[in-house]
Formats: sequence, structure tokens, C-alpha cells
Amino acid sequence: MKKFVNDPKDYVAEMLEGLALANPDTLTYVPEYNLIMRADTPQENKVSLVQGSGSGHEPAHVMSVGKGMLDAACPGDVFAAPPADFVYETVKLVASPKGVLLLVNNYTGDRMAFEMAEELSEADGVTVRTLFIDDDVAVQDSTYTVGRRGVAGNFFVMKAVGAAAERGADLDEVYRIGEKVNSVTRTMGMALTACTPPAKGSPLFDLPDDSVEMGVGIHGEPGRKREKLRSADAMVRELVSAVVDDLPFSSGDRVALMVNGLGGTPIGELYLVYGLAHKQLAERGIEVGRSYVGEYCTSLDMAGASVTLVRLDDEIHDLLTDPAEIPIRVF
Amino acid sequence: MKKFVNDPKDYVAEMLEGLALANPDTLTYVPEYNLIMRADTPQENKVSLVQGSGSGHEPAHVMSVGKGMLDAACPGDVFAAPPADFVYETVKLVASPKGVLLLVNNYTGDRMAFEMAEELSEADGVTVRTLFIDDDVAVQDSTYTVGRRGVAGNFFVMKAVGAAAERGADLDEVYRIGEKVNSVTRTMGMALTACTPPAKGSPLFDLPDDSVEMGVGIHGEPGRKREKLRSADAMVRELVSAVVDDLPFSSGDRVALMVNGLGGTPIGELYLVYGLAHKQLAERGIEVGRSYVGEYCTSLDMAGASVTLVRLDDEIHDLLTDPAEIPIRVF
Amino acid sequence: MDNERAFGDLDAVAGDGDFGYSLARGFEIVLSDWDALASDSPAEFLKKVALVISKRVGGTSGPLWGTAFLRAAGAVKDRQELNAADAVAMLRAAAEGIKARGKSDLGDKTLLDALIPMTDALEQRLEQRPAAAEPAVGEPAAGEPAPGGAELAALAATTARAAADATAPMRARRGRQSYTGERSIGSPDPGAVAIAVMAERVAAEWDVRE
Amino acid sequence: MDNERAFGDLDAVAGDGDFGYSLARGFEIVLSDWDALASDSPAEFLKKVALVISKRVGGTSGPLWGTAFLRAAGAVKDRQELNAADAVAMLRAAAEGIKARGKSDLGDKTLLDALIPMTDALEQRLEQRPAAAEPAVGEPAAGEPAPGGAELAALAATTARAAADATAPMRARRGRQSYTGERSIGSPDPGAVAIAVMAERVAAEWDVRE
Ligand SMILES: Nc1ncnc2c1ncn2[C@@H]1O[C@H](COP(=O)(O)OP(=O)(O)O)[C@@H](O)[C@H]1O
Ligand SMILES: Nc1ncnc2c1ncn2[C@@H]1O[C@H](COP(=O)(O)OP(=O)(O)O)[C@@H](O)[C@H]1O
Ligand SMILES: [Mg+2]
Ligand SMILES: [Mg+2]
Ligand SMILES: [Mg+2]
Ligand SMILES: [Mg+2]
Repeated sequence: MKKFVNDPKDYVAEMLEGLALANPDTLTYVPEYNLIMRADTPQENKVSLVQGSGSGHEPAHVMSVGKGMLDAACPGDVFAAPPADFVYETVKLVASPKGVLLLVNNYTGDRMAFEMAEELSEADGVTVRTLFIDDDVAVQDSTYTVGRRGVAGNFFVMKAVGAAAERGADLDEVYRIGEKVNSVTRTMGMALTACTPPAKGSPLFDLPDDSVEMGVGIHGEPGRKREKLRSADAMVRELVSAVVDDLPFSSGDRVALMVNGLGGTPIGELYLVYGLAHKQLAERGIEVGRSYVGEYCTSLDMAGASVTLVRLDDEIHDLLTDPAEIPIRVF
Repeated sequence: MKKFVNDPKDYVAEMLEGLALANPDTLTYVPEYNLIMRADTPQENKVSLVQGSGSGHEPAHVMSVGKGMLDAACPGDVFAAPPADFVYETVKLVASPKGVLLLVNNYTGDRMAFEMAEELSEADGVTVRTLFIDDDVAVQDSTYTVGRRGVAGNFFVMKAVGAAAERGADLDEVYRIGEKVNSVTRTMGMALTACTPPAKGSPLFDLPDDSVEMGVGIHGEPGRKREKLRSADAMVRELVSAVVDDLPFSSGDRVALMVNGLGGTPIGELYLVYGLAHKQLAERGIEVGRSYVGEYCTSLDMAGASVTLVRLDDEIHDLLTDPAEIPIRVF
Repeated sequence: MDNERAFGDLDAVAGDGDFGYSLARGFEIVLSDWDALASDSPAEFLKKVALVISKRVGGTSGPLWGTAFLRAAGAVKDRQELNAADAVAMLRAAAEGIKARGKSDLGDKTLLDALIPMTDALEQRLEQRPAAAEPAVGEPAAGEPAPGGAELAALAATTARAAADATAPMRARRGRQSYTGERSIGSPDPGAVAIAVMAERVAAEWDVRE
Repeated sequence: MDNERAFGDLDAVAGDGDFGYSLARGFEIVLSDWDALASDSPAEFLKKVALVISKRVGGTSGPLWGTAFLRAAGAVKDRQELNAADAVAMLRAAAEGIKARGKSDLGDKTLLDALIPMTDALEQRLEQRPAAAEPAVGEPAAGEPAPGGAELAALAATTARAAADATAPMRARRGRQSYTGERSIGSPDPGAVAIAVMAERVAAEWDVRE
């Protein structure tokens, strides 16, 4: 394993400490509960927003805390949901009179932790709602699973509800918007390589030199199928088709297009993928209204990418355009 | 080689096309000269800024084109300086009455291309100045080389001259600022793995599983020495010491601290490195005034990081704080 | 109660990065808090363990195992000394808790597929005795002797291992493995294997102690 | 002028990713523009090649080789047919151009360390003839015969190869390798090797043609 790491057990804590040191005016780090929160939360007139889920997906979600997005993020260990108690403590810290919305990527562990935290918080008299995000089209057979997984499309939900909350919307309205965005957001990803969790020290799965995993999960969960490495054009076509056919998106739709890197793929390749996806959508009569290229939800150092589409209407477009100030920035 | 690539010869062109498609309102792509420029350049009252150098360092420099930073970037092939003629054509396209500043990372090929372009442009009556950037402390023996290399510190020069030009400074003033920032900026990087250029298809050099290259160049040039992989703390200490001792930076200095990823290292690790570097500077009495964590100047998919320090004064701090709008953003 | 080594063995299974680093860490925390967990009754002890796990352990394992310990505590809340029947009641309660928390059941290819068969086997073995204990004409009055701890532990271990092995051909419906669909077929469920390892460890300890 | 295959051979050296993919690509462009490069004089042809290289080839190689071809053209600008002395003048001018453009000289471990010794050897060989041609008492009147193209090409090839080999123990002062300091010692300079390969290729062609 070649990583910048001291004791692997301290990986998450040291990352959060660095994040807080880099953003001394805007962020607070609470080591006891492994959480990052806005220095100015809670606010009387704003619904507070919390996102958890395992670590290793950065910038999701700890680097999305800030004005216009999350009030707090309480990550677990690498690829593990946070303890329910940490979520509960986070809710206590950010509880606002307007209520708290918990954003949860749809995984068994995360669901259980957030549901337990919601029960505990409501017993304390805090108004809490929980929204599950499940944009991953790779999981098709929902009878056999807890359903679709939440992956990079998560960003759009956070951004839209963040803007709505900042504008002063009440909890039900913020929830409505989050659910609406989630319902028109679809993602599919693929791995070129496996990722290496610091505590494991070796790749999480074997992926031969000539193979890719289509539909991979962001914790290295297997996807739809394993296939041979092909040209970027052919592979991107498969991702785009899977996403388009799922909602489905159709000719005349206006969309946000995100090409998300999984951690090990350089930004140059992501822009190349973006160009291919954009043109493939144009062939289908689908117009790109907003574009997003970079890392939004990663899987440690996994090489690979995902393609996300959001069907835009004026309301969603507006919310996505609102300003936000989060650690992921260039200056 | 596991990459998103069609024909490797088209790698750069397809990346630039994707970049332009993702930024239709603000950027123009000119395929004949492999260049990306602001849609609104040149402007009567603003010095125009151009940066070239090889591709493979994205977001440097094509993704730094936009209001408040570059007017144009004309990259070469992966890790190769652009042809002099392309630089010359770029200068023609962006030439403003207030003049053009060429920003050049200090490498033989880039120097020659930009010097030739400057001669050709001046023969046409365009006022041009060329500024060489050389922040890399790894190269110590300047009798044997063309001198220090330009690496991630480049970002600070682009940002500061971009702000000055936007404020309306004349060419000499913009040049003065660029030279000043360069003179107080120092960087040192290290590789955990080699990078794989698309046209080569295999790693550019061999780096055993237990070794790192200290002081590596952003084209995979060897650095000061090869050594064993150690704890993040020990390795970051070596980078920070090399940078601090070079200028030197001393107790009481206020600095910008950048932890730059070389492409394959995830942002979580970069924040961990940031935290360590920040604390090591504090031990030396050096205060961090601004922090930068992410990818600014990469080496394709190389795992590794560099540490950059800029000694801040009020003028530089102000210029770094000015707004800018470039493709590297999250929304 | 000397489960330290049993927990340690579990760690070896749990530490493979799939079944959950966090579970291993949770038991580490339990071990390091061992003295603080000292209690007046088994139920109180189990409740404290449940609390530590719920508070500090994340992943899928935290809520599942936390719930399991809490329900186990509930099953023996008036008892000072635990007998074999209490152990069965605890295991049964734990399994019901996991079902409820995980919205899962027998056949979903989870640890339940080792835990439930193991509990059933223990219960059956215990039920044989009172039945046999009713004096039957021409039979020895005491029926079969009450099964000893060592025998029960051995039974639990072999049943759990066989049940864990039997999960291999199943298709996962819960946990990470469920996403793989058909591909989940062929290898046993890590959670079920962990139950088997724990049971085997307890059986081995019992042997040494007797 | 049939340098196609010589260029092709060079490609094999140049394509190793170190000496510069861009140089290989430049010669590809030259080959694909071959018809457009047809010219009335050698100087005009060389100038067109120089222009194509300068315009389209980046890296370190573009400016260096572009300058080399441009200076070579200048050295023979009034000539319709080139003789051996013209070839030497062209090589000398090319080397001077590279020195100026690259701020480099003999001993810096660059292609100059093959190009200059090769040019010197050719020049010396040519100078022997007029000297020997002065009728000396008791010697054959015509002195040594004028060296043929094949002989000169072979001389260039062996000299360049020996010189390229001799760069191995040198320490680089220019190009990427210079950053490696001491570590540049031990392997020959790729640019110098490329010169040797080109000269060998020309010599082989000459053999075939004569
Ligand atoms: N919903 C569930 N109900 C019961 N047991 C479960 C459930 N989900 C997972 N498990 C058990 O937990 C084990 C670990 O689950 P997994 O999803 O791999 O968790 P982790 O998040 O730790 O990787 C599985 O092998 C299975 O035995
Ligand atoms: N300043 C220079 N002067 C003369 N020749 C040079 C100079 N720099 C490089 N070279 C030659 O060009 C070759 C390739 O140079 P290098 O720096 O590796 O270029 P590239 O940018 O193509 O990797 C070297 O092997 C050397 O022979
Ligand atoms: Mg997770
Ligand atoms: Mg990266
Ligand atoms: Mg698992
Ligand atoms: Mg080279």
C-alpha cells in the first residue's frame, strides 16, 4: 500500500483535523463524534442539513459542509456507516427551530444508524426528517437488495436542499425538493482499478489488467458485470445508455451532466469522458444545461468514473445555480 | 494501461474538446492551435495572460483560463512544450493594446518555444513580456541544469497576475507582481508511484513497492533521492523542511500553504497531509494565512503530493483573495 | 467470563475488510473498557456492551450487534446466574432483534443463517431432557443426563459451522453481497462464518476450562 | 532523396517516450506532407521541412530540430546540386544552430556530442584529399582518390555511433536528464543515439543504392 498515512486507525481523524485546520473560520471539528460542522450552525431561520455515510468518498460529504450546502457531516470509518450515537449527537449540535433534515445514502448500515438517530432525536423534541438518496442504476434487482444505492448524484440533492434551506424554506418544502431532485437523478459508474482501504492495506478486490467493473459501487461492491477494457467511447456509451434508459431521459430533456472521478483518474481523462458523454447525449436530442466535471464522490484511490444525469426544470436549475461556500474550492 | 482514452494521439484534443463543451459560454477551443481561450478575450483595457507547457498537468493550465486568471492556454502534447508557432498564434488571438504576458514554467522546451514566439510577436508590433516560473526546490545544482523547474507554485503566479491584470494594471506592473510572487514561492514534491503517459502505455519509470521518489519532477524526472516509504508524518516533514530551508521561511512569516495532489492521490490523503504540514509549520512559528488543498498541477495519474509555500504580504494576500471564474469549480 | 480470546479470534475473520473492520474495532473498545463494564448481573453487563457497541461501532455491524446484545440482555433481565436455557433465550432474542433491525430473515444469506440453526439445535437438545426425564416404564428413571456446558458448546459449534458452510450456494438478499446478484452464490456469508468462529472459540475455551 | 526509411528507423528510437514522442510525430508530419515539400532546390526543401517542424513539433525537439534544418538550408542556399563539402557545411551550420538555440555545447551530453564529432570526421576526411592532391615528388600524382559517398556515409555512421556510446559516462548539463545529476551518468544520451541511428540508416541506404 502506497499512501500518505500514519496509523491507519487515525486516517479519518487526521483527515478531518486537516480539513478543519485548512478552514479555521468556517468549520468546526468535533473529534468525540468524528464530525465536521459549520462554525455558524445552527441558525434560527434555517433548516439544518446533515449528511453521514462512510469515509473514503471525499469530497463527499465532509468537504460539502458550508454556507449553501450542509450544516454538518458525521462520517463513519472508511466505507462504514457512522455509529447511530454520533449521528444523534450531531443532530443535537445543529438542531434548529426550523428542524433538521438528514440526508442518507441508501445502504443498510447508514439507514439503520440514521433511523435510530431520528428516533432518539425526536424523543428529545427535535423535528427531524430523513431523506434517502438512491441514484445508482447499476442495482437493478431490488427484490434481492435494500434497493438502489446512493452515489455521486447525492451532490445534486445536497446542493438543491442547501439552496432551499438557505432561502428560508421550511422543513417540508426542503424535503419536497430533495425528494424531487433524487427522483430525477440517475448515476452509473465503472472501475478501472480496485481501491485500497488504509486499514486493509491491499486492494479490496481483484480486477485483472484487461478488465473493468461496470456498475461498480463506491465501496468496491461488484457491479452489473465485468468486461474487457475498451475504448473510452465504447465504455462511456455503456454508462450513458444505462443512465438514460433508466429514468428514462428522452429527446427534448434538459439535463445537468456530471462526470465524477472515483479518485485515481486524473481530471484530464474526466474531461475527455465529459466530451464523449456530452456528444452522445446530443445524438439522442438531450441538451446539457449545466455541466460538472471533477471529483464529487470517490472511492478512495479507485481509478474509474461515473456519469450522472439530472432532469432539469426551472426550479432545480435555479437552486443548483445559487452560490455556496464549501472547502472544495480553488481559492 | 487502464485509462479512458480512444486513440492516444487524440488524448489532448479530446480533453480540450470536453473542456470547451463543459464551458460553452466562457471558453473557446481552437483546434488548429490546440488552444483554449476566454470567449471575451482580448479586452481593450486588460493585459492578456497566456500560459503554455505540456499537457498532463491538468487543471494546469487549460482549466485556469477564465476571468481573473488566464486569457488563454496553449498546451503541447503530454509532457511536451507546445510548438513555438502555436504560442505565436495564441498571442495573435489574445493580443491587447495593453500587451501580453507570457507565463512559462522553466523547462528547456518551453523556454525555447516562448522565446521564439515572443520574437515573432514583437516583429508584428505586439508588446510581449515573458516571465519564467521556477519554484521547485528539488533541483539544487543549477550549474548543471537550466535551473529550477516550474511546478505547482505556478498557480500563485497565475492567480496574482490574473487579479492585477483584471484590476487594470499595466504590463510592467503585472510583470513586477508575477516576478515578486515567483520570488517568494517554493515547492517540493514526491512520488509514491510513476505516471503512465497515454502514448507510452506503461509507467514512465520504475518505483518499487516500498520506495518513493523525493523531489520528483512533474514529468516524472527523478528528484533528489529515492528512499523507503515511511509514515506520512516523516515524509511530509522532509517536504516541509526542504521548502522552508530553501527561501528560507522563518518564524513570524505568514504564508499561503498549498498541498497539491499529483493526480492519483485522493483528496482525503491530501487533507491529512495538509494537517501535518500545517502543524509542522506552527512548530516553526510560521503562520498559515491562506490554505489550498487539492489538485493544481498534476502529473497524469501519479500518486504523490507537493507542498508549496508563498510568503505573504498584504499585496500578495489581496491579489490571491480577488475573485476568479475558471472551469475548476464545483458548481 | 473470559471471551477475550474468542473476540480476538473473531477479529481475524472480521479484519478481512469485508465483514467489517468496524466490528473488530468495536470489540476492541469493549475489551479496553472491560473494567468499566463490570456489573452486578449478566443483563446489566450485556446492556453495557450493547450501549458501547451502539455508541461507538458504525457500519452495518454496529446497529445489528448492538441490537442483538440489547435484546439478549432483555431476555435474562431478572437472572443472576445463567443456565443453558437462559443462553438459548438470549440467542433467540438476539436473532429476533437482528431480524427486526435488519429487516431480514432466515434464507437471506446473513449471520441469521448460522445463528438461528445454532439456537434451534441447542433448544432441541435441551428439550430432549425434560421429555426423557418423565419416568417411563422400564426405562431408567432419570432419562438422559442433563447435557453439560461442554457438550452444548460443542453442539453449537458444529451446528453453526455446518450452517455457515451451507450459506455458500445461497443468493444474498441483504448486506453488501446482495448487490452482486448471482455472483454472491458460491462463497459463504462472512457474518455466518463469524458466528461459527465465535461458537468454535467458545467450545474450545470450555474444553480447556473443564 | 529517399530518407523515408531513415526517418522510420529514427521513429523506433524516438518513440521510447523519453527522447520525445513529439519528434517522431514531427517526422510523421513531414512524411505525410512529402509532396507539398517538393522544391526547386535543396535549400528550399530544407527550409520547408524546418518550417513544418517549427510549426507543428513541440517539446524540446521542435525548436532544436527546426533551427537545425533552417541553418542547414542557409548553408547551401545558392546550390542546386549538393556535394560532400556542402553536406559538411550543412551539418556544421545545424550544430551551430542547435548550440545557439539550446544554449549548449560539446560536453553537455546532448545530441551535439554525436553531431559535432561526426561532422569533424567528415571534414577531416575531405581535407585530406586536396592536401594529398598537391603533387609530391615520388608520389602518385593524383594523391588519394576523392572519397565516395558510401565511404563518407560509413565514416559518419561509425563516428557517430562511437561518439554516442561515449556519452554514457558523461554527466548531463542540458535536457531532462540534467535534473538527475549524478544519476545521469551511465547511459548514453538518447539524442546522441538518435543521431547515430540516423547516420547508420543513411549509410545502409547508400550501400543499397550503389
Ligand atoms: N440486513 C441484515 N440483516 C442481518 N444481517 C445482515 C444484514 N446486512 C448484513 N448482515 C450481516 O452482516 C455481515 C456484514 O454485512 P455487510 O453489508 O458486508 O456490512 P459492512 O458494512 O460491515 O461491510 C453480512 O455478512 C451479514 O451476515
Ligand atoms: N539545450 C539543449 N541543447 C542541445 N540538445 C539538447 C538540449 N536539450 C535537450 N537536448 C537533446 O534533446 C534530447 C531530448 O531532450 P529532452 O530534454 O529529453 O526532451 P523532451 O522534452 O523531448 O523529453 C536530449 O537527449 C538531448 O540530446
Ligand atoms: Mg458506506
Ligand atoms: Mg485524482
Ligand atoms: Mg461487507
Ligand atoms: Mg526527454
